[in-house]
Amino acid sequence: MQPVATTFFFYFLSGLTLLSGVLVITRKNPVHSALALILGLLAQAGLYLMLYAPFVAGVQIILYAGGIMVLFLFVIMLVNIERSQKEEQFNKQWLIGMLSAGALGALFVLVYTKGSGLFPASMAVPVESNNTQQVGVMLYGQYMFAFEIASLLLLVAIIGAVVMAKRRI
Amino acid sequence: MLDYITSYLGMNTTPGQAGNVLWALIYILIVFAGVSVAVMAMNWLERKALAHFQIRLGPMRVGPHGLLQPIADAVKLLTKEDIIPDEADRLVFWIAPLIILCASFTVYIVIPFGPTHAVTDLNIGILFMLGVSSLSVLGVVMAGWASNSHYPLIGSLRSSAQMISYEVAMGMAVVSAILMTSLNKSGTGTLSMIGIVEAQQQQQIWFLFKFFPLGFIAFAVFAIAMVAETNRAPFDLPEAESELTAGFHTEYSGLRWSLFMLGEYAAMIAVSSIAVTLWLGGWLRPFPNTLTGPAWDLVFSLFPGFTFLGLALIAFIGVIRMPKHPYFRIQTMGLAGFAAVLGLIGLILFIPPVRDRIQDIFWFTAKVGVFMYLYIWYRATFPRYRFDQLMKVGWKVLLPIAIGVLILTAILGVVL
Amino acid sequence: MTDPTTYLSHLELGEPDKTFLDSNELIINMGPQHPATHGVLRVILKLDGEKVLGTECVIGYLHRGVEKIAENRTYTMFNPYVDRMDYVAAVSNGLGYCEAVEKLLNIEAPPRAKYIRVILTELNRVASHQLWLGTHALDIGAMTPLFYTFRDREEILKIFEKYCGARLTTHAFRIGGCQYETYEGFERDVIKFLDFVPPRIDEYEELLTTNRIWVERTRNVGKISADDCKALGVTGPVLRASGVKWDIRKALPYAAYPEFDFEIPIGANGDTYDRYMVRMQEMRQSLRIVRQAVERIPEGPIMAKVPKVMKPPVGEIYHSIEAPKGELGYFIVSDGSTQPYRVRVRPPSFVNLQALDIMVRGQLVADVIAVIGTLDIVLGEVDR
Amino acid sequence: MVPVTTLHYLVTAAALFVLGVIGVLTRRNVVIVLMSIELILNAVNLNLVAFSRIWGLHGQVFSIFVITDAAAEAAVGLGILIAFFRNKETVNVDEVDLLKW
Repeated sequence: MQPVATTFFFYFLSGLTLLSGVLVITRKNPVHSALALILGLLAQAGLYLMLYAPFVAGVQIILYAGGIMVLFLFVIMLVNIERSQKEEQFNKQWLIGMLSAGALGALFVLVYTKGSGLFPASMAVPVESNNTQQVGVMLYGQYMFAFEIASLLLLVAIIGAVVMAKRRI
Repeated sequence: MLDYITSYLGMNTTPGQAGNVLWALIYILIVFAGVSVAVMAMNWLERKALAHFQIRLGPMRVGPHGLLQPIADAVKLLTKEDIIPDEADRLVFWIAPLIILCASFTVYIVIPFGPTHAVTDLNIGILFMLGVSSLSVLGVVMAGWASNSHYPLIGSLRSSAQMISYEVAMGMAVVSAILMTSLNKSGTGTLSMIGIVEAQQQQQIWFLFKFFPLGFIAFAVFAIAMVAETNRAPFDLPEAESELTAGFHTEYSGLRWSLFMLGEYAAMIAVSSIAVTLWLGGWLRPFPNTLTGPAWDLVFSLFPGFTFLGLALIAFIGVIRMPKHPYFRIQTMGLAGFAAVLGLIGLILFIPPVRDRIQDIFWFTAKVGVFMYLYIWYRATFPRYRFDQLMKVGWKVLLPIAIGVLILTAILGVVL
Repeated sequence: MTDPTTYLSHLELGEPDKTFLDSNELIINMGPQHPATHGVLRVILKLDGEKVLGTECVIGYLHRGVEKIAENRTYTMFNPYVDRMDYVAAVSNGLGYCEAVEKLLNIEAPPRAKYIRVILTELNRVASHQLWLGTHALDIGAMTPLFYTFRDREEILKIFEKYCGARLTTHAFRIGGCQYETYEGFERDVIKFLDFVPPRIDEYEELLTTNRIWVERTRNVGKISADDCKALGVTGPVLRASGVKWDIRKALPYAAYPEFDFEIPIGANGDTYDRYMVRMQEMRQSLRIVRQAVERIPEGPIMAKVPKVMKPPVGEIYHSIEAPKGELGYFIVSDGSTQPYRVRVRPPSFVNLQALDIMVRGQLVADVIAVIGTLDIVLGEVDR
Repeated sequence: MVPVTTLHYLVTAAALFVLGVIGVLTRRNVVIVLMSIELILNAVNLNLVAFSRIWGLHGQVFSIFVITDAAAEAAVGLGILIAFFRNKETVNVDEVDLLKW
């Protein structure tokens, strides 16, 4: 499969990602934030596809957009949002927060401008597009232990969430 | 230009793989139009078949035997007033049906109607399909929440819980079919939709019959879960008419409501396509390996033409049986015209080049059609599950069965 | 819309919810425009998620003042009005009223009239149960039985139409007997129907009785004990499904019922499935009664000697019959004039509806629908 | 136009990361704070996948673990949120000022 109009799609998708990121942190209504986040996640899945990571893109859609975000929407519907919308949206330390985030951003800019030699100028190594299988082999081979730990983590998270959210067990 | 087209027709990859944007666009348009027409036809067929299950006639007035009823419905829905409740969240209310529609139509990108008849062949095809079709939950949740009303909210909560629960069992059943694709010499499986069908061709068996009854059980789990996934009877709780009036789309009307319906039917066809691709050999004709040879190839390639001729014959019998009253003259002529069109299509399908290209699509469509009929049949037969029973079936029955089948398939795959 | 909480006198609502999550309580207004409340019943539900914490029925949307109208009509003129209460079982209503007035006037209908009354009433019972089955199944989600039952109910309505010219609100009986002699071929039609319908009842049962989903939806749903039934005055199939063998046709026989041989089907658990089975059995028993009646119908007059102007003696009378839905009673007070001083109807639907709250507490929303269906209420009768 | 390089992806990811940090540090609504954390995790994922183009598939495998982690985090975080909301009837993060109530 030959990629078509790579540059255009990159700018389009990353622009969408960043726009949705801005919307997430500025919207008053959490439902709108969540919708923006979903849009961003889907755009990011597109970026993954452009990076020849189709499996990650699929997992991103099925797990993030289809699973985690539905959970978010559920919870937003359960908690009373009407009151929180009328309140002050930003906390008292917002100025300090912005400053430190700006400092972090400046750090990034510094790293990427000064240290651009660290990164290859182009996508030097053309990875073959069909790498889903290799990812699977690595998951169940080299990273077997981590995989099992991840499953344990999910189990703990399930039990923890149930214990937290249920009133009477 | 003509050369360009004919040269394409000789190709044996999908337009997406060939990187041919023009052809991909044309395919997308064809698929989109085809699915929309199929939805309209399905609408008519459902009303007719359901009516005959229930000793009624169904639509009879608009066109001969109500053939034009879907068009009349579409016009009615398009011209209806579009009501948005005052208290609704307008933006979300507006987007929700679009999300459902997009989710169910995007899936068609990877559905292989034939070895080359797909928009593209992603190598994560089946994962993509499950992922994108799971996005329609979002639309349901948003529709219920944005309506700002009790019944839609309960309906959407029910619906999303149901869809998420059944996705798990569905995914497990799908995985056991994908495992079967790796049972070849190289030992590598595939997630690509075309690859899955080709694996069935190589192994000379539909996965439905592979490791009998394991493949069949996985298929059955999928077939039940997909009915729940598309919110159809007997799992149509979210739109349980008698309980929640119309579930999550109670507050919708006119065009927006029709988008929900379009999405629902498109999703039905899409999940049926997954089932056909995974277990019923996709576009493969029956007995591709036992009844081989040019003679059998010819016999099977004549099926599409004869099917259409048969339909034309049925329509023609309808023409003869029309009452001989001047009042029915236009209807009779319309039905005769319809019969003629069907017959003409049938004749076109006998032309050798067309015959060869169209065969795959025909078998695929025929298999999907069986599922569509099953949907109608379920709806006419079963009462509706209660919510807790539905959850019980999903988590306590289907999921353990699916996981058991998955484990057994894996063991058998290693042993054999 | 008025605030639904104002109605919730006995739901122990306490102070209103501060948050959605904390209490999880949700007040939902089901009806009066709701596809499954069988007309214009309004049920206010207090829910915890999908669990029902309590219900309150708001009735009266179909109130037409039938009892008050009676006070301004002569005894004869009032007769057609009773058909409009339980319009699904109009014949039974008429029978109850005619017999009550006959008792007041101290006259008795001739035997042939009694037999005709039994035939039509029992046919009407079958029709009423068929309609109940269709709508009940539709509520639970099975669409098809509705059309099957309506197809077969049509045959009964045809017999009614041929007999008295009306299909639904028949006004078939008159005080003192029947107005019309049976038409030519009445017996033949009825026998034909009796042969035709048992296989059809088997067909309904085939669709539902052993259907897994149907059994799961109805078994252990809307349970009510015999004691509760008695305390609430619930009668009819609902009472019998709880295991009480109480049928007015046997207990306080009227019309020609003592002369027939039939059984009273009873249930054991008092759940929705038992009520379904009891009604299915009752249809078969009704057919049995009709067959006996048609075979043994005597010749003779169909009208007793009734005065032209009815002036019953001063007094009061209570007469009840077994309508398809339960005990249908008429309490009539006469002041010696041509018009009743007071008519009070004891409608079975109205009394049975009381049991709704007991039946659905602690169950799910979907069960409310099933229970409303299984109570077999007709709002015309509840509101009168 | 300049051909798209790894650096482009890294810059996008960095911007997304900063946005997420801003969200976490300045918003009061816990739900939005949790969503900002998702933004941060996504930025990390984008980095990992971009690097996996150069240095092999380990990045992709790792990003899958990150997604798993995000799922677990969202489940527990939202569970805590519900418990918190039930007791304090607020979703504002700066009102969480007691260790025990």
